[in-house]
Amino acid sequence: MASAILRVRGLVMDFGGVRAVDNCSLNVDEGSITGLIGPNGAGKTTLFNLVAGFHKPTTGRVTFRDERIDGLPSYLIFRKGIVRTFQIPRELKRMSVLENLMLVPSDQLGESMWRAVAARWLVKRQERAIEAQAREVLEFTGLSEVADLPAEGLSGGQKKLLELARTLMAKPRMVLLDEPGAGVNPTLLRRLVGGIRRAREELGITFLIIEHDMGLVMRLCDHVIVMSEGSVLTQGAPAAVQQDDRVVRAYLGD
Amino acid sequence: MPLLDATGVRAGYGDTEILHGVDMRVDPGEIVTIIGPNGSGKSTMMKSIVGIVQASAGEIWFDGRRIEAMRADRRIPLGLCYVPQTENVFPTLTITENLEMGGFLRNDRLDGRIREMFDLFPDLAEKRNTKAGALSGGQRQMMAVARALMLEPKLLLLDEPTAGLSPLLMGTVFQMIQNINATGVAILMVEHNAKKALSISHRGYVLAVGEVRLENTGPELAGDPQVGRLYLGNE
Amino acid sequence: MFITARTMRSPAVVRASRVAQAVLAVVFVVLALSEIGLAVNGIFLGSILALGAVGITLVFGVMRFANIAHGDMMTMGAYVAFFLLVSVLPEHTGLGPFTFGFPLLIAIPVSMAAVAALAVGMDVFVFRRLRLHRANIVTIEIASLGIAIAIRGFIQMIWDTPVRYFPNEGRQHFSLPADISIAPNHLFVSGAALVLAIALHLLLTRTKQGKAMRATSDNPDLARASGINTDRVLLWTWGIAGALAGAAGVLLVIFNATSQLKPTIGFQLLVPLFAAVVVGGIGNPYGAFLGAMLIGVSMEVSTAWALPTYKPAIAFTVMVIVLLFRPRGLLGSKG
Amino acid sequence: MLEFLTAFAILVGIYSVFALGLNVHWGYTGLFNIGVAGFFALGAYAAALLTIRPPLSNQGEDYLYSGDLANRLDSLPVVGVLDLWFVAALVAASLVAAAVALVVGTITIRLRGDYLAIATLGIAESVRLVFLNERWLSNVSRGIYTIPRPFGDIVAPQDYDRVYLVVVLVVFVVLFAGIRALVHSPWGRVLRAIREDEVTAEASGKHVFRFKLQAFVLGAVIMGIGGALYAFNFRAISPITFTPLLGTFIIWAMLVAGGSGRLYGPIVGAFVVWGIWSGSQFLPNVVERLPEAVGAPVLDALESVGLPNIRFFAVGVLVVLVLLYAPDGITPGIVRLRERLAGRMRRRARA
Repeated sequence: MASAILRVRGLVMDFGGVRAVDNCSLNVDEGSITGLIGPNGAGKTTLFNLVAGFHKPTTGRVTFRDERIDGLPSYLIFRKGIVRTFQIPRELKRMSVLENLMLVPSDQLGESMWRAVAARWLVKRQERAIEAQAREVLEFTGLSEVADLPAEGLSGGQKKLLELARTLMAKPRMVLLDEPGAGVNPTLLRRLVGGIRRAREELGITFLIIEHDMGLVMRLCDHVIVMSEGSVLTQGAPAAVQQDDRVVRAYLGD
Repeated sequence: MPLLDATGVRAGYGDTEILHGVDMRVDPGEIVTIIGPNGSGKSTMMKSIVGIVQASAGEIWFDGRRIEAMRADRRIPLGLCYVPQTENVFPTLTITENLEMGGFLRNDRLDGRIREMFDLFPDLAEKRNTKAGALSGGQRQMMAVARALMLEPKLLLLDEPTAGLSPLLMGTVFQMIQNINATGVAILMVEHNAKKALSISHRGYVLAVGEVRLENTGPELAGDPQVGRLYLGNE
Repeated sequence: MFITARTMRSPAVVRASRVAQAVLAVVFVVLALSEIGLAVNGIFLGSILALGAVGITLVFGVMRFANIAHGDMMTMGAYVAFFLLVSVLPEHTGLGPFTFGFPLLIAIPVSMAAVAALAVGMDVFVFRRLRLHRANIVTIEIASLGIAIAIRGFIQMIWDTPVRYFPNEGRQHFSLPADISIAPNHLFVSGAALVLAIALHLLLTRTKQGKAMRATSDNPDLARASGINTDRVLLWTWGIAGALAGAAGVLLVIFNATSQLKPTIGFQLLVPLFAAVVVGGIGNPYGAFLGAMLIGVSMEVSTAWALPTYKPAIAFTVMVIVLLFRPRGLLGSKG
Repeated sequence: MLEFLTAFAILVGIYSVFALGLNVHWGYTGLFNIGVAGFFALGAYAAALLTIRPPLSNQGEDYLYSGDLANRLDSLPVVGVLDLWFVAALVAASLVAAAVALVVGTITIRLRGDYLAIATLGIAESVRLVFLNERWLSNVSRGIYTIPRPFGDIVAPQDYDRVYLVVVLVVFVVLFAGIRALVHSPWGRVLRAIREDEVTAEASGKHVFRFKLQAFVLGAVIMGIGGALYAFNFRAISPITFTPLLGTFIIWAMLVAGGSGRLYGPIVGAFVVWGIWSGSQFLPNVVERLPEAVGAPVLDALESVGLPNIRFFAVGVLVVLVLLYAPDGITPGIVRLRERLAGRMRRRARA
């Protein structure tokens, strides 16, 4: 059994009197594709925001590769290797698809004002390397032909692929995907599933995925965690969870 | 003749189609509940009936008039009022003022109708001069429903009226819905508490992936094991 | 929504902040009482600021942008009154204890109407079109900057740049104990501002159109879903804001000891006006009124130890201090 | 005429520098600064105070500090000959502007856009008020004059403008090349990402605040240098120059008209707006020469409006019209026009 790459312990998040996440504890195994499901308002997206550092938890701890990360600012968590996507793709509209990807790598020499002007040769060399990486990722996700288009011109499904491509650019250890399947047509969905599987197998990336399309969860995930009312209701293999009466009741609300 | 009759409705956001041809009807005096997993298009269906989302195909008839191409503010006077799931009150206006705004399109004096609302919702009558932003979750939901009732609609559309409420308050809200229905108003609602909602409904629809998958009377749907399977995708 | 998430404060910090706020409030009251004469003047200045600030905040409430042209709309009101007093209305000064004559009482409503029309025109010809293009807020804000320049240019084209004066006659002061001396004009200014403020309050709370304005400011989508014509509400809002700006412009001139006006008088007040709006909580008309009084008193009391020309900087400093402790202003609720 | 054109070109160059700085703020990063005049004034006063000779009390000059850099460094071998004290003055101007920007930015950049706008306006007004009121610092409204000019003692006064035009152009080209390199660098890419969507930039691991602050300081530095160039051009500065209208809004008009977020937008805008601005002074001459046929009432009306004042109105209307009908500024239009002309010429050549 693989060891846990992400550990959440006793996490609580209050929003002005509403407890969105309530004493939530869970593990995500390294190299797994884990599904996170549950009825609306169960606290799934809030959990993502807490892990990725967009919110600071009220109490509780989050450890990633045996290192505490709760309370760290999001850009530092990003650098530790956790990358998230958004439910509604937030592409940089007026920048090209290629630029959307080239933005992502951390610690680019040219992100320092001084070096961007004074060490242009070094920066250019690095830019070439980043562009090569970006084109490779575009190839991987099947977006090569739209590389130079502004991102706002993509279809809804292509924007989802672009989100995935952007996370891969970061060379992450773990990716948090928020509803990657929503609004994606079957052809692109197959490409998306293929992309996620290959990324796990070839790059060793761990995925934690919020998804409502249960068919997709069944096809994709090795393990499913069910959240309800802010904490973990149950977890297990997809097929087992699917048969669990408690899960059905959580969804139907009695 | 059905009060609301929708056939083959397709709708979505941008180039993403959410509803792939939905048929749905509400008869006068009915309570109808739409349930279904997240992302199945329940809210989108409500919004295309109200006109916040434009249907790209299909027909929607209301009270003998074809409405799918009308602007939202033209549909309201026909007797079609909608309570959104969140941000459904004017927080810095008092309860009375909220009700007045609900009745904005009425030309008569509103006092009578407001008094009727206070009779229907005694909790609100006590706080008539309180700002709506200061209300508790349950009261706020009642406020929102009362606001929508100001125009005496024939059909009231409720988007998740019990979202975020405690079990006790949920019961109160469902009771309120039945009371309103008893006055002759038809109700179409989207609900997550499927079992409870269906138990007070005349009929129900189960939506999955933008299509109607099951349609039956409320009690029968509530007992149907297939519903749970639809939620978890193991048909 | 994500960016502001890291603002949670520990109880100790909250307590320290409360203590600091209390200390600041006490310091403010003590300073104001120790210079009670200046503080009273500050209330007079505050009433003019209030008329302007309430207009800015009303427009912000429904359009979500800070109108930079507001100062110049005030100037416009002053010049319309100037035109009426000098060229149209009979010459008359020294009405009762005041420096001005009865024609001013006619000029004020006409100026209000004129600036209201200007404001409505701005919405119809510029802002509505920008909304249709779905221009972002800052683009709309820059357009208001362009309008500000254009209004000033128009005024300078017609009346040129030198200082002008309303017809006026020497003035006396009412002297009160504790070194308080009050100019009759100031009483008139405050009285007029109070009347307008009460009228606005009644409009917002007693009339259907006023309630629709507040509803639209609260939740524009729900307002539309209730059948409120929000475009018409915007016109009403601009009209009211314009009328108040017109009145404020005229009052600003007679507030001045020599009744002088120049093309910059309104614009020079923009920093104190914005400060009043922000201090009170952007979008809240009652907050704007309170903020205007606070800023007005601070500006006048500061002249006890700082040069009077620094008054705008004082207004700005007070705003920064308030923002440090209450990022949403004193009565603000919107983020 | 040549003299007029040279003076015109110098000011277009200087205003292009300001618009370049504002483009870094608004065009590339989305920072809404309506206090350009503040950084402009700081740069101008810093450069002036550092280089003027000591005050003469018998002439009513009451400021206490003067760097007298031009004279002190005159005797140094290379520096003296090349008038490099001028470079030191530009550096000082940029440092002062940078320091103030750092403080203002640290406090306000985290807040909503409107607050940054109000804060920058407030700072600009406060800076102006200090220079207007503090006799020991700035000689109040009389201002500071007899500011030395680079190469001022080796070039004849009647030729000086042409030399200074070269100085301005060199400074502008250096700044422009620097901005161009930055905009096309990964740093510029992060800024554009922030302008598009801050949350996405943050989710891509970028420290948004730091980049915004850097851009704010960089823009302020450029404005400070512009202020120094302005001071050396007129040899005299006073607080009247730094009113919001002359110090801020005209620069906004230039950027909006030229096209914000575009490399050549500032230059095009500075040229057009300054053209309208300084061209309007010829209007009275034009009106005088209008034929009688226009009609006496029209001529009288034209005489009676303050003709030079038309420019305020014209610039304001220009800004509004550009926003309404060409939101990207006129530069893209010029580019399209050029392409169309080139296409037509090619077709003609083929025919």
